[in-house]
Amino acid sequence: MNGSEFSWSEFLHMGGYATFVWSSYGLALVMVVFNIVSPMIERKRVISRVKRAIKREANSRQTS
Amino acid sequence: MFKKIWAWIQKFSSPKHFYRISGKMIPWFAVPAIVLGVYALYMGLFVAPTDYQQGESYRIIFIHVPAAWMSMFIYMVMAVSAGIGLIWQIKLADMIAAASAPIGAWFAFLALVTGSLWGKPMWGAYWVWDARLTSELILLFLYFGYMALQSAIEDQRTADKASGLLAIVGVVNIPIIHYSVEWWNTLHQGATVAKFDKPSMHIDMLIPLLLMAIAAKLFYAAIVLIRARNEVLYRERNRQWVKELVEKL
Amino acid sequence: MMPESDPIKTISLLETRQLECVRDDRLLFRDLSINLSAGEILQVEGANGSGKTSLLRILCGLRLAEEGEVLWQGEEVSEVREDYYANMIYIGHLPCIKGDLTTLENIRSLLDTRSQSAPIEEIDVALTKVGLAGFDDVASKALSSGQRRRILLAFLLLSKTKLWILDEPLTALDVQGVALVESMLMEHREAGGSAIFTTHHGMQLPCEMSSVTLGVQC
Amino acid sequence: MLKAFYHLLARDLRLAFRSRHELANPLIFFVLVVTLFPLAVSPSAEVLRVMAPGVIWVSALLSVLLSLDRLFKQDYEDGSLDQLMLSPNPLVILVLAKVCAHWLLTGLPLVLVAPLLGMFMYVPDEAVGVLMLSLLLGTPVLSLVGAIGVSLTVAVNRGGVLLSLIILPLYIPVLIFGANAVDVASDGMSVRGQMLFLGAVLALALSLAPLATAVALRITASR
Repeated sequence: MNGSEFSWSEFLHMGGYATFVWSSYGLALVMVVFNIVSPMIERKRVISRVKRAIKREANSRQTS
Repeated sequence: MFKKIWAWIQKFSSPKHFYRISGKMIPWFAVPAIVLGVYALYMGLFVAPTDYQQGESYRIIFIHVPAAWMSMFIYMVMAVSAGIGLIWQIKLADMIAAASAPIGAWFAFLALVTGSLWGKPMWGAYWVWDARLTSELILLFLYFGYMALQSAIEDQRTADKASGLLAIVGVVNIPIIHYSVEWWNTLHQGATVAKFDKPSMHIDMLIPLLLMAIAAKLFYAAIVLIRARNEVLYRERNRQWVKELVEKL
Repeated sequence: MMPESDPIKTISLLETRQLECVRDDRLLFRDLSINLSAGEILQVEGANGSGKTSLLRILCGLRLAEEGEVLWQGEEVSEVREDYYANMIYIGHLPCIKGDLTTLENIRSLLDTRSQSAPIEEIDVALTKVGLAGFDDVASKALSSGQRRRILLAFLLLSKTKLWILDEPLTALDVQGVALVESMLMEHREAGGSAIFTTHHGMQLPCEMSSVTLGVQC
Repeated sequence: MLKAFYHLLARDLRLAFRSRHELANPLIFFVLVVTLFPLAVSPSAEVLRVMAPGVIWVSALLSVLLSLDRLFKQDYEDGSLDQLMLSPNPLVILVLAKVCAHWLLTGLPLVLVAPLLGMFMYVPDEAVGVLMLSLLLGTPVLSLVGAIGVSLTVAVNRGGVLLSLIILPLYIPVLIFGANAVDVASDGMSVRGQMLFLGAVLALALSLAPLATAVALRITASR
């Protein structure tokens, strides 16, 4: 960048704004991950719920 | 002709059909979203030059602005699909609306936090009553209202319709709210620094910004499909096809 | 257009086709077809929670059925709402009575919402008939729940509509009250009116009465 | 149709006057909240004068919000709402009558008591007229928009907080322009623009909100 060689520490330093820039990007990452993971967990929950309902139904059919 | 289209719409919008199709569609959104997102990150963090006024802190723009755009965009999608659900009684549209709300709220939240993180070095304070931040905050409240109403009503069908109507009322109000907040802000000038209005934005800054915005839209598309599929499974849990499908999983 | 095959029995007053009702994702009934003609009285039977109230609310157009349609004189209810509501009266199990208003004011305001009015003599006659003579200027909060139901019965008489839809009309009524409802139904029928009502008591009218029982087929 | 409007309006007013003690509650609340500010902040005239428009307008907003319940709650609970919906008259007209009654019982008293509060908060005399006018144009909007919210939440148990959550964001434009008009008038400037805006919002609310409320009521009844 700027013609000079690239340095990781300078990059991470973000010209003194590291806290603000990286916490913004960090939060964005957290948000993205959460939005991917939470519907997946939700899916598992829904499926297990439906499965239990099916089992309940089968049981009640056997007893009656 | 019209009847044919209608029949086709009804067929496609049947939850069962949607579930089958959407499963195949998700990767088509998810993969480009990841690729574009990573590329935009690279462009934004490594290629885009340093801003001569704001230094490196301006790089928050690549998160903040797409998030703010998305929060607006998702509200529109939500209101339109809620309207379709309300008028034509298409269940799928209601599900899309319900699935959109949390994602939109997350984007609004992200835009607010990154806005304030950007504000600190620029204004010296985490929060300034800037017109856009204020509008964003109100938008977040609108999302909260929608979600609260949706979850407060027991009967699913009523909940969909009621919150759908609220979303439509919200959409009618958003321009008025937006206009009055802008107007209010110009009256109390002084605190604001025009930070977004860059008439001559460097092309190397603009490209990652737009790429990120597209990536965010694709990301939303993928997530909303996943969420809508969950809604389908849950709401149709008493139907035979869901039972058969679940047994195989 | 269907040819009118039966000259006596023309279009039925109220008709439902393949109604399906789901509440809290429980199927209450499906494929329910009712055909009510003028002068017919229909009793809807069924256990608690079998969907009697839901059915009546669907018939009124207050609730939307999952599937199926409700026709008033051969036309979709939502299309002829004004005409339908002018000729139909629904009395649910809620009292619809304002405690702060007197009996007379309550009746007047109920009639007003239907854009109807009645001369005072006629109201007096109706009140006498339902056993509320002399109560016309008493605030309704001072009345017993049975007496409040009787206000509604007076309203029913004064509305002079063709179709009565009554949800549990016997609630809170004493023996005379039950007899009163029965005689009102009989007179209404003789005058060519129709009625649909729910009850879990199983009312016996000394006349022909059709009935529908909910909650058996599923 | 006009008759139906008039009869329902008359019924609601009569009912309200039968329980007079409740009638005054929003008004007392309004005055009470405004009174809290000098106690909480400072009794000095300069401070209060700056805050006055905002404080009075926010209190008016909250007072209307608290009174919204009475718009449909009772009718819903005793079944009268069903009868209204089964009326051969257009529901929109009946909704309008109810909102009108609500405004006459809550909004109008707020407008009338505003000069007193202006005095409490050291609003300059020349701005008191504007304060009243802004409330006169703004409070009907609060009732109209509030009606949508109540009709959506009336069937919800403990819907009070929910109602404020969904309605308050929609009140923001009225708040901004109403409070600002008073502010500007205190400085002796023209408030034509603000009044035009409030008037336009009122016209919009008057034409759309009853429709939305009617739809919302049908949704609520369909549960």
